[in-house]
Amino acid sequence: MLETRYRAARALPLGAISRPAATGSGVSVRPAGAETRFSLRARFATGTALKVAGIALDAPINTVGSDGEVWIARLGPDEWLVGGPEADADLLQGRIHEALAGLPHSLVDVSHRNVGIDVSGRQAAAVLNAGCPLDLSEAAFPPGSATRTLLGKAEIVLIRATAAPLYRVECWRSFSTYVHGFLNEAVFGAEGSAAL
Amino acid sequence: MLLIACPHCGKRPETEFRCGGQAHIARPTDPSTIDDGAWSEHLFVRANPKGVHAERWCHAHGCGRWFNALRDTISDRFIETYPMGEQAKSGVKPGTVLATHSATHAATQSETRA
Amino acid sequence: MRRFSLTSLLSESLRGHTGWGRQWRAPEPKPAYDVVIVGGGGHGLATAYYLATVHGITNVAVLEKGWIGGGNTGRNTTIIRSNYLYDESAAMYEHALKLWEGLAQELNYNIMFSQRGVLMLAHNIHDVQSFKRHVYANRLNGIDNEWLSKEECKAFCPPLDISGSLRYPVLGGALQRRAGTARHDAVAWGYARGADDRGVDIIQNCEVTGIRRDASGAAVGVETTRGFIGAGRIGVVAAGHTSTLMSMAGVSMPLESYPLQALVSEPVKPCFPCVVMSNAVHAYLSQSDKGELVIGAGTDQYTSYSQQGGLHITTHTLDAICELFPQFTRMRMLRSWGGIVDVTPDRSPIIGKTPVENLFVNCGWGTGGFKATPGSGHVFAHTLATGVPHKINAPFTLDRFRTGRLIDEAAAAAVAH
Amino acid sequence: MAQPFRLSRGGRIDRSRPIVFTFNGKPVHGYAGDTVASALLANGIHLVGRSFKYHRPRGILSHGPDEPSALLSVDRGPGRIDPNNRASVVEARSGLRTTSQNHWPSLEFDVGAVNDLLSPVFVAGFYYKTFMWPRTFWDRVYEPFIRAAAGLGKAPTVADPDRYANRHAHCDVLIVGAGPAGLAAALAAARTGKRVILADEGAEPGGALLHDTTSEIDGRPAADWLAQTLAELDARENVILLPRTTAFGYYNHNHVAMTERVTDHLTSAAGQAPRERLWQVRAEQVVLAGGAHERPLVFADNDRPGILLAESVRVFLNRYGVAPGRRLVFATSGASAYRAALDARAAGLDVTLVDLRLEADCGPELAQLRAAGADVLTGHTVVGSKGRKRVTGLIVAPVGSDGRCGGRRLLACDCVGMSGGWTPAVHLFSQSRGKLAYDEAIDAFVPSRSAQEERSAGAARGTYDLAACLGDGFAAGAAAAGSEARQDFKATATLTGFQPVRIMPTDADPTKVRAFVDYQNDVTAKDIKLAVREGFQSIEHVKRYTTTGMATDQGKTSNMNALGIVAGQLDKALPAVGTTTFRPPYTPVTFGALVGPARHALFDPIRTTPIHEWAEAHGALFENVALWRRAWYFPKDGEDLHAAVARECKAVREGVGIFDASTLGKIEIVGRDAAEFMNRLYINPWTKLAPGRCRYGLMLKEDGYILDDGVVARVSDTCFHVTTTTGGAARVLAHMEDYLQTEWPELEVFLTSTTEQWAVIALQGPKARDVIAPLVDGIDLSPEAFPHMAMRSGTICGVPTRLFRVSFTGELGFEINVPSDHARAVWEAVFEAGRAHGITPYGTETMHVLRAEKGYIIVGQETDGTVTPDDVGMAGMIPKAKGDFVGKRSLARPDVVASGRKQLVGLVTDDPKLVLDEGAQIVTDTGQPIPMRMLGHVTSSYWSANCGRSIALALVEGGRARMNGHLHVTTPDGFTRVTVCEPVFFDVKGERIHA
Repeated sequence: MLETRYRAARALPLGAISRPAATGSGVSVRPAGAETRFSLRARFATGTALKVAGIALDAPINTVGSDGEVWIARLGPDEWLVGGPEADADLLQGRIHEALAGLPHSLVDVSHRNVGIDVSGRQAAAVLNAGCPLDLSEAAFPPGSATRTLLGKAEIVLIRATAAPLYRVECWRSFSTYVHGFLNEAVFGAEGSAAL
Repeated sequence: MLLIACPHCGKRPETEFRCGGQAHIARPTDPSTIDDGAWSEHLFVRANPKGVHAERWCHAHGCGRWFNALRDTISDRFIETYPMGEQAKSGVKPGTVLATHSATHAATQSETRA
Repeated sequence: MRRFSLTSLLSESLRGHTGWGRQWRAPEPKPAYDVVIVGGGGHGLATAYYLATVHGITNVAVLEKGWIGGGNTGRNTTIIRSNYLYDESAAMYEHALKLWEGLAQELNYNIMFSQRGVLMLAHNIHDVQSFKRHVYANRLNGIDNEWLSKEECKAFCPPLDISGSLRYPVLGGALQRRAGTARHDAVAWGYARGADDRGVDIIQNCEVTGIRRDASGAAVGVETTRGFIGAGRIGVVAAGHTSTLMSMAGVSMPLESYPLQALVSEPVKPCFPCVVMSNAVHAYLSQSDKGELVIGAGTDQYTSYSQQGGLHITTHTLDAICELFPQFTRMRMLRSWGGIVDVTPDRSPIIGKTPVENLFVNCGWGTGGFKATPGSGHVFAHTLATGVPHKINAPFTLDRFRTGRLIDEAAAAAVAH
Repeated sequence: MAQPFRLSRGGRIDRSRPIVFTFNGKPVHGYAGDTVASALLANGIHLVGRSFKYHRPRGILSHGPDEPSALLSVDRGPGRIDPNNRASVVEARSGLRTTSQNHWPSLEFDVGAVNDLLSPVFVAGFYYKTFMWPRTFWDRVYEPFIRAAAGLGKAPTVADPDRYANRHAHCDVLIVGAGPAGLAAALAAARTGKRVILADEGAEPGGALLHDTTSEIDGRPAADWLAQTLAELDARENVILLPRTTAFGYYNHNHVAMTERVTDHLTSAAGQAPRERLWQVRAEQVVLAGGAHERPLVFADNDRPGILLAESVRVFLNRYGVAPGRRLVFATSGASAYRAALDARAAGLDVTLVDLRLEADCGPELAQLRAAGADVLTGHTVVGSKGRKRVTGLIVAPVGSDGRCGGRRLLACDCVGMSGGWTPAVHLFSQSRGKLAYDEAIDAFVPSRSAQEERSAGAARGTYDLAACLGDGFAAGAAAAGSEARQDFKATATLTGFQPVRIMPTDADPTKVRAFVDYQNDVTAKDIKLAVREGFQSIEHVKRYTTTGMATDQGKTSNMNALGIVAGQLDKALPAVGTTTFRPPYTPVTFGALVGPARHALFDPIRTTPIHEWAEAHGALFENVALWRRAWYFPKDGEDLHAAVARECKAVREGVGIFDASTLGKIEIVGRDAAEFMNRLYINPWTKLAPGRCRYGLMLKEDGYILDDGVVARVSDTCFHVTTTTGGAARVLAHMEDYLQTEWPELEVFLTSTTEQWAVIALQGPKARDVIAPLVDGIDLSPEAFPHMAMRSGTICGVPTRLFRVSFTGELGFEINVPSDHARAVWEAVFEAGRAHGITPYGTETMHVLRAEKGYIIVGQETDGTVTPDDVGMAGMIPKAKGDFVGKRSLARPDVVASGRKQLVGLVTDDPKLVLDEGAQIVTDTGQPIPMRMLGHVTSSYWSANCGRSIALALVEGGRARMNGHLHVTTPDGFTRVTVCEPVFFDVKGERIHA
């Protein structure tokens, strides 16, 4: 019998990939560490003041709320992506079920389905726009925005929690090599532009 | 690439969407009671109008929701989009041929030439 | 009709080519015709030609709302092949291919049918299974189609990369050597000239605005922008506009009309010897006699009559072309354009009777109708002349969607498992 | 360095930065800021190419993107060679190697020029009339000959080392063209604070202002106004100014595509920057200010090197400080060429101007030019030119208002500047599907009704006067930004006004004259007339028949002249002939820019499982399945596919094998109505399936044909763990969501993809239980407690698992679902534990063989989108009492219930060693004539090491009634006889699975 503690260490798909050399656009692309994530689906009447970790569930679609550790992105009318520290998985699950007790909902652990990549730097939006067709300007995608969208030929969830030029790209595990490679290529592709 | 107003997410590029063809084709509640001709109509016959078309779209790489739209198949302009299960508000009937499909600043360009 | 030949060309060259007359007349419509063909594309013109030449029916009008050959005939990538899987399709396309082989001589018009071979690349095991299924079925149907190893593919098409470094390496291919390309415009013009010579009226700038039916419900003629034209029989051959026309007679069709795009590169010296198709990566490529790389893209996902699609469809296709042939990234797109293709639920055409007496339809060729032009015209002429389908188009009924006897080539190609 | 035609001063070139490149191997000196064309002209080089059909010597016609003739192959280093570059837009820099095209053996002496002598034969469409006999000669003789003659430059032959980038961008106002109108529009829009993108195809923004050395704007020289305007725009955060950026495509909903040329002009290695970038701009409003193109005059031999457009002469003089000649003749039918002539005079050149207009029809420009010391011949036509590789003279003649020519006169010259008026660049407007209208006053099509949120400004809509352009641009920019601001500009009056002319009047026999309309495709006025005579009367027909306007310049210089000639020939008004529809791109765009980063590893995502690296390290070969790369087989030293698969197959049935099934699609279906939802989607019943039990499910499309299959476990009353095929995962989830949202919104069900949450380790074989027993906690693995088709939750190696007891091999088997990030560790632990039992990793090929031995179908292999449950012998899974489900009604259609459908059977060959080809066709009688009647095809066929013989599955017409009968199957060289059998070849009683 193997030790649970040893075996519980997660092997992240981008774990071994190093960061790209600094380039003219100064954007950093960094795989995120292990996190816990849930896909929450629920139906409830609007105006219900449902909260998890102090974050309102009926926030507008395509926004993200965070208490600093837990973040909840509302991706659609009945869909949320919830993230948090890996150690808090059970706690978080319990709190969500508690908050939604009696309401139709589904809470599915997708911690291992999703991979996070952080893209940061002054030109981060330009780098993302190599493959993401959305308007990422301050007005159109302000701090607190989150949405499912595309990056090149992969589906991603794009989250901008704060005012910093820091974006979280979440993709499915098997697409992470592509998404990571795409972002690294985009860092180079943003070079040399008259528009920078 | 079209720009499509998802009722939940606002205007988004077409690549995030999947088109589901003609809208408002209700699946018969009990298909076993209808004859082969009616069933084949349900499955295969489509309006395909040259003009306003009511069609279904799914914001597949966005909120994941299906919704309906009225679009002019001559100009590809959308008249409106509306949630699944609802009827169009604009009152424009599918099949209508719109008189013009000019932009909202309808002034013709030569009128204002110096 | 003034015969075309090297002799006539040389003699005209001595007098500044002043002796060439119109290749077809521009007649005023007569009040009525035995047969009215709605649609002056390749299929419609071929229908008229064979009505006149095979069935002796020359009191025929072809009505074209714009200019002949200006629709999908002049907008496709001109691929001609007959290596279809199902007996019904194989018979149809092989019938056409045999006619293609003698068409320039028959029409006395060089339609430049070039049997350079169409090579369909297999990129995964499923492709291999599917292509071999085609090869064997074709063999038993008397249609040439052979399986090539990847080395044989490379020998046949030297620009091909078979190193295995591609995202989807080439595992082999199916080659139809008799397949190839033709000059699309010349097909329309050649049929028009031939039909006109036998008395068919080709009436351009004449849009059909209605189909008149008598008390019994039978079609008796068409309303047009140039007045009513009576017709003993009406054949609608209008590709993407079929639904609109048929609705004028109250007939709903299992059709949807989609934009289909294609593009060409700038012309270059010969660098690509054949036609290559790759279903797995969605690309097909050939080089025209003018030197342009001719590239077919896919359909947009929505129905439209705008003859314009999205840029992402084009870029997606070029992704695939440049993956297969990375030496072409520095080539430049010269022109891109769109057509309107009418697609049936099983992607096979509908050729034959309709619920309306005297009204016949030939439609639903989807993205691949050009290759069928002579065969389609030939069997449709038979149907219009005799009132019953030719045995080759008999399976392609409208009724098959009710009975379930679909001819689904696309489904037969199936999907990756 | 000697640049004999470089003016001693002037121009925007940087004389402190000399450059050198080569043309046909010889060095050409120039300065930074030159184009290849201006540098060639500075060195007196006019002959730069041979024409397409007649191989006529050709020079530089224009200074911009409309250049039809001066096409060069440009070599920028290894792998960076490409053909058909317009010398007028390639920025000259040191290190370029340029070569002319379409000649043999050399540019100066070209054997192909013999075609010019045959030109009486090679008229428009001649090839449609000949080359038909003998029939076989087309493919073998004529076509290869035509092909070799066609094409211009040579295609690249090696992979391109350059990088290409993509950029999606959004703005409130996109302005195309940074000439006076575009700049004024940008000023107006920028001042509102809206987001503005201003793109210009030139190396420097400014458009016509870059070569306007005489005009003043608001009291300052135009160049100063330009500099100040650019400074203002540059200082604004809300403006993106993109030089070297060509807007080439105007697509739906204000989606405008542009290419930015990023590094081609740079001499030093450009680091990692891309060569080009595709900008995909979504603009709220667009202002089109792309200017206008000058028309050549159509006269005999108007194509000699040294004959340029008049405005281009001016550009070379003023912007590049280059005199295209020393004795210049301008030929014109309008005023604008006088400006060029005046500037040439100012540069000290000898100038004569020939104006078709009568003296009385000319404006003040006439006196101005005469005052500058130039000869002006009004009321004169051009009837020809002299010179072979360079123009040496222009033949002119007086022409009366009746069109009759007087005595000819030769004007000796070394350069001609011609102008037949201007054509607004309405390409993008037309692409946007706006409606054009013919404006008789300027003899041009101009934008009329917009179809999108767009407006044109300046010369792009026929406003040619500088002050008017500025005011028009400003108003357009303001309006696009939602402002009503207007600004009046004061500027030097522009010389405008002209007399439209189709073909210059001539006294020559029109059938002998070759007056070129489309320079690149060698289309002459008489070709167009011939086409019209032959009945090609729409401009689209004329284009296609003569190829006019179809060359790489896409008719920018030729379309209006061609249209005019057709109209004249038909005696119709020009608009009655119609205008050609412009399609993208405005100028040719590299495939690379369109592809962008989607090359190599980024062409298509390569999906891999958590076990992928382990498989790689253990020697697996891989196959592509949809986007996935799956381990195909694990060869040991020297093994080929067949040896490895035979070994793997035996190992599974005799011991235990381990297989990575992670790619299987997984969907978590949760909710009160989950079972009802399942009932409606699958042919099977689900209500009574107990939690902890599994069932094989089959799903149809509404047309009754099989869509997908997979094992489904009921996790709880309200939760199902559904599996799908690898390729079907996304399709099935979309199919489910569609029905759930649009047909049955009342059902309380939620769907979540867990394909990638759970990795799946399949452990198959009689020893499977023994291997995992020590690793599993919390699950009783005994056959009684954990039977076949059951699912339990517990832990394995301390990792939570959903453990399925299922089998796709017919053996005792488990599918261990574990969270993906733990899968590699669990896999390795299982593999370690299995060593004692001879555990063998196997790939998809062995999986296929093992399931075929049991007759289990693979959707997409046994089925192909035309196969019903009954066809594959699964109709029995539909309970008699089951209500409606998706696809059920279609199963009752006449041709679906008819006899004679193809049914799944097994086939065994007479020769047990012969493995049939998958896809092979089946007949009853090999002696029948072709076309033969085919009964079906082989869907799966393998060597079965476990059966010691080949096995096959097939779909055969009426197959189940043919048991034990003989049929014949195609082989590569004939047929072979087979016997029909049940589609089960191993453990027919199915006992092993319950071990």
